[in-house]
Amino acid sequence: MDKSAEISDLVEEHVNDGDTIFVGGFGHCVPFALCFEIIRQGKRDLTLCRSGTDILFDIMIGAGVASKVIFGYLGNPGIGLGHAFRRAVEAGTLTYEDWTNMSMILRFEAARQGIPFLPARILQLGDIANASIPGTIEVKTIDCPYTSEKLACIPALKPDVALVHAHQSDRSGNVQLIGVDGDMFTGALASEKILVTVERFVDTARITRLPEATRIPAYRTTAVAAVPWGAHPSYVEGVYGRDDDQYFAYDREARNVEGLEDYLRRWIYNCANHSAYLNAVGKKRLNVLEEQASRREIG
Amino acid sequence: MDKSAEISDLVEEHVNDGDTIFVGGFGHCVPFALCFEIIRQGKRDLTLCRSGTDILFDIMIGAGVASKVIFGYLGNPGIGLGHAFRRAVEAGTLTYEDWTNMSMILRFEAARQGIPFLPARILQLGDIANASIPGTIEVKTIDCPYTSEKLACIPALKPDVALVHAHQSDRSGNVQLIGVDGDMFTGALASEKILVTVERFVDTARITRLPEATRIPAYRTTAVAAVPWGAHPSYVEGVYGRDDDQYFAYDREARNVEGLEDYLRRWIYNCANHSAYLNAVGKKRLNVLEEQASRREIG
Amino acid sequence: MIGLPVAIRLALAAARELQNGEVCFVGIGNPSDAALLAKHSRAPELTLIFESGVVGSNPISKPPLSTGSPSVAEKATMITDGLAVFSELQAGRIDVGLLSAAQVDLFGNLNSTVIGSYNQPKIRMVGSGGAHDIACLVKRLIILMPHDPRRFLEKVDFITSPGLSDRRSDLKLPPGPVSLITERARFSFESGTAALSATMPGYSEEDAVEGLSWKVKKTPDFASIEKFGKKELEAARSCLQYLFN
Amino acid sequence: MIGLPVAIRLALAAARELQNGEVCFVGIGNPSDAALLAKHSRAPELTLIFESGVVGSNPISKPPLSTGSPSVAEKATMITDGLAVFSELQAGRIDVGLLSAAQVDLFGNLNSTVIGSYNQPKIRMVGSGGAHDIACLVKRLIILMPHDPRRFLEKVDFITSPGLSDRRSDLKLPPGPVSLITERARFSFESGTAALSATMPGYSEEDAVEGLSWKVKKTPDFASIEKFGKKELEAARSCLQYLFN
Repeated sequence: MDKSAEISDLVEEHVNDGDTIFVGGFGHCVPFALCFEIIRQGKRDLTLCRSGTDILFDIMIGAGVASKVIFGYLGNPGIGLGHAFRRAVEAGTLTYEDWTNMSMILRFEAARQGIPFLPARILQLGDIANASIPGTIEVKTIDCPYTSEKLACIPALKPDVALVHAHQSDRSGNVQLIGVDGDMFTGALASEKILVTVERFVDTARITRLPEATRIPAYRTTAVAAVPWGAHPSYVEGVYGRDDDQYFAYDREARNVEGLEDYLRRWIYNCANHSAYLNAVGKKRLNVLEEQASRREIG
Repeated sequence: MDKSAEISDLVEEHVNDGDTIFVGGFGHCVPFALCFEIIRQGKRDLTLCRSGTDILFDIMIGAGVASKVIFGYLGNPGIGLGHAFRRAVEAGTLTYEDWTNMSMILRFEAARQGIPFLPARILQLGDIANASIPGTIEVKTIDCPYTSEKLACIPALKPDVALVHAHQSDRSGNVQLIGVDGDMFTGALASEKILVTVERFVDTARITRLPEATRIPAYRTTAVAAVPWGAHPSYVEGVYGRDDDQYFAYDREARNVEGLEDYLRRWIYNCANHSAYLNAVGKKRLNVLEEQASRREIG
Repeated sequence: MIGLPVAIRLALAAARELQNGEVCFVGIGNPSDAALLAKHSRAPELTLIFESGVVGSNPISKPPLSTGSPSVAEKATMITDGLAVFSELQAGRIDVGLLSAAQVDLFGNLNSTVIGSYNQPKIRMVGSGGAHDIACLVKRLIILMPHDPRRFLEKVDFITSPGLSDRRSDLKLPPGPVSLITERARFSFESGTAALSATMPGYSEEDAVEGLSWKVKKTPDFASIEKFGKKELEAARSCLQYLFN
Repeated sequence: MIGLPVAIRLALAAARELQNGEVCFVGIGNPSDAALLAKHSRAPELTLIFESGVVGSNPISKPPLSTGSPSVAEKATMITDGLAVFSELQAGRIDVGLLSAAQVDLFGNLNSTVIGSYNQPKIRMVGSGGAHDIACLVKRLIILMPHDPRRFLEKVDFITSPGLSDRRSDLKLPPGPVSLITERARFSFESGTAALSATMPGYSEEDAVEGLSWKVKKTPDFASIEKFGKKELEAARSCLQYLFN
């Protein structure tokens, strides 16, 4: 079945207001183009979830498409706070759940396995799960029926939609990736629908050359669009490097509401689509990033 | 740290009588050479475990090195019964635990994750876990603290030693494989010690070309030996094909005790080591199997 | 038709149970024969999954002996691990599973563990493999059995893979077996026990139950299955050639 | 020595806590600086693991901003997923972890969640990331903090990552923090609270606790740490060059 589509159709047809959205990308292959399209289409009331987030979460909070976040880490990796997140929390305009990176991964893993929880040794000490602090999460515990140890029950989280950017796919939706993984496919495979952008389409014959690189089988892919540079300013292993400068720029600009709004206008609202966004980045910069890519090739 | 060693040292130094042994290889990369060495060295009282077994389990039962088996399937895949297993069970000389392939994988996965059990929906119907049938396994159940569903608790199984055959490794023990996986690395990573044979040693630089193919990181590898054809009569993807004829031959010969003993003498006791075994197989046969290999190359 | 080997006729009959676009969890033997045949005739977009972790398999070069055999992996679109594919099963994402066994009973319970008692068996067999897991978890279970009356019992000696059960809905498990296919007939489990719902081309109602100790009802929609088409027969000849020897 | 940037001195001090051949779970920033420095001086066979699923990492080409950054993956000997590496942690197979945070207290509790109250924070920070998980599960936890007295509290505002606790043995968790390293001193948690166990080259006991509200005891084996050697300083210059700007 041909699952190829345009990126705008992916969002229009498969992302609904109020959905719980797993955002793929653990530093690597962060689905910026897909999420910018969600912002452009003005989706509302989304719940965003993943373990360690990229600035994409902060941008989506700032753009007003998210009403809730469920996460392990929310900020600008290695640089600092999520400014929009911070403002929203401090103003009380956002619902949020603090978990940890491991517990978020286990939440997705439980959903991937089709079970309601996974036992774990974390979240039994400290304040993240602490009934005496209102607003923190509640985590049930059990006594192991074999060893009597006390264990935390990490509840499954099954997102409505997963957003993933990867290296390549055939048109039927066999999606391949090399490089850093994190919780990208645990979360994707836990989800009801999976929307994918890839750097390029390839023939199925190419997929079968390295079937170990297939991370989402065609029958699980809802729809897939070819969107080169769809992960910029994050990176795609062997294709282009990470645009660290953009992360520093976001840190400077998003410190106040006006700066954030300039940022959104410049990179999202004033760009009718992803091609316009790439024009705004500029060919020169893209060439530099291409030069920085590692010398690895998939399959 | 250099973890390379001779295959005889692997067994001599790291396999103890009475150990619980995970035997790698799900059709693919079955560690025949390692297990034949265990038989030659006359280890005793081993407990063998994995999900779906190859004839290797039956051979080890027949050779008297195993006193217990824990498994999902025990036979000659696609061909028929495990004759030595059948005789031992019917004679009451072997201890055995019937699980299922999925529950065995979950047992290893729980140990890999460092938790005492994994909840699952299986083993709540039928006779495999049925307290009213003596000798069948006991599986505790719990009510999910979130959904109240009844779930089976699949207990962790942490083997003392895992035996793995793979494509390549550096001398520090970064072990790589492509092709069918099954529970090979779930079981290996669940184990206390991991003993590995590989088709060849490569430089670490070669390992870093496809780090996604690394299945056991060096720090987990106990010792590794270069043993080309170490998986014969099973196969190694892209290196040599599966010697199906040997499986049919085993089915014919192991039907009675005398035939089995002939088999053991011919392929194990009369071969002082793996080179002698390969001579017994014959260069002609090996060439045919090499021809049959898929045209895939790792990294 | 009747001149074809039993295994071929069984595969042809079972292939009819599979719909194009479905995702099918496959075991070795009659099940993989039927799935492969379906894929190469009426259901080209059938996705074959093997418990060895192979997805999108198409083992046409050689009939695989093991779910980990080279032909299972050859040309597959994804190779992952066993945990991943059993997880798909447990999460309810696999449409259909095919199983065979040594014994079957009226409720679709299957035995592949022992003939006789568990502790002092007359014949110790291979055990569950993934069969129990598939029978518990797959959305639609199809059972394949050659018409051998000794293997059709009122009650199997040991329930390796559970059939229909009142407890399934409490346990939030799918309903279990939908049909039992022999080379002679299709039995449906809709009414709570195996009921004759169709005969295969060339077989009468009497042939369908010949020698069975079962008291089999007929379903209201009982019918004769239409003849296998040219495409199916050609696919059988090309994909399952080894069964003609 | 004192002329070096604080981050370098902190990395030099913390690198001393790592032994050759150990497996180390690393976060970004001071922790990865220290681990990288150790690997390129006293502990060449240190295995670096990042929560992004990268094992055997050696991010020397560029300091990574994210645990998923290109330099983390470059030349790594294994790339797997987050579940795999957190599983290694939970199974007790990781020797040592390095963490930093916004606040630390006498018991080694760490806060990276909020300044102020959880619901009405003065400053909302990034949250746990993998820090809570590492603090709970790693065999030996090393805490890295620049000597900034405002960040050393009697009690942190929010316990993101737990320090010492009586409940750890009941829960079968490892004992927690072993040491707290600043650029001025090493504090040991052996006696149940942070106690001064060593001063770094160039710093006195008074420097070590300057401005801290803590009532800090001295450990019986208190000593001055010997000067950093040429190899360590050279490694700092080559691996952590970016901190000299």
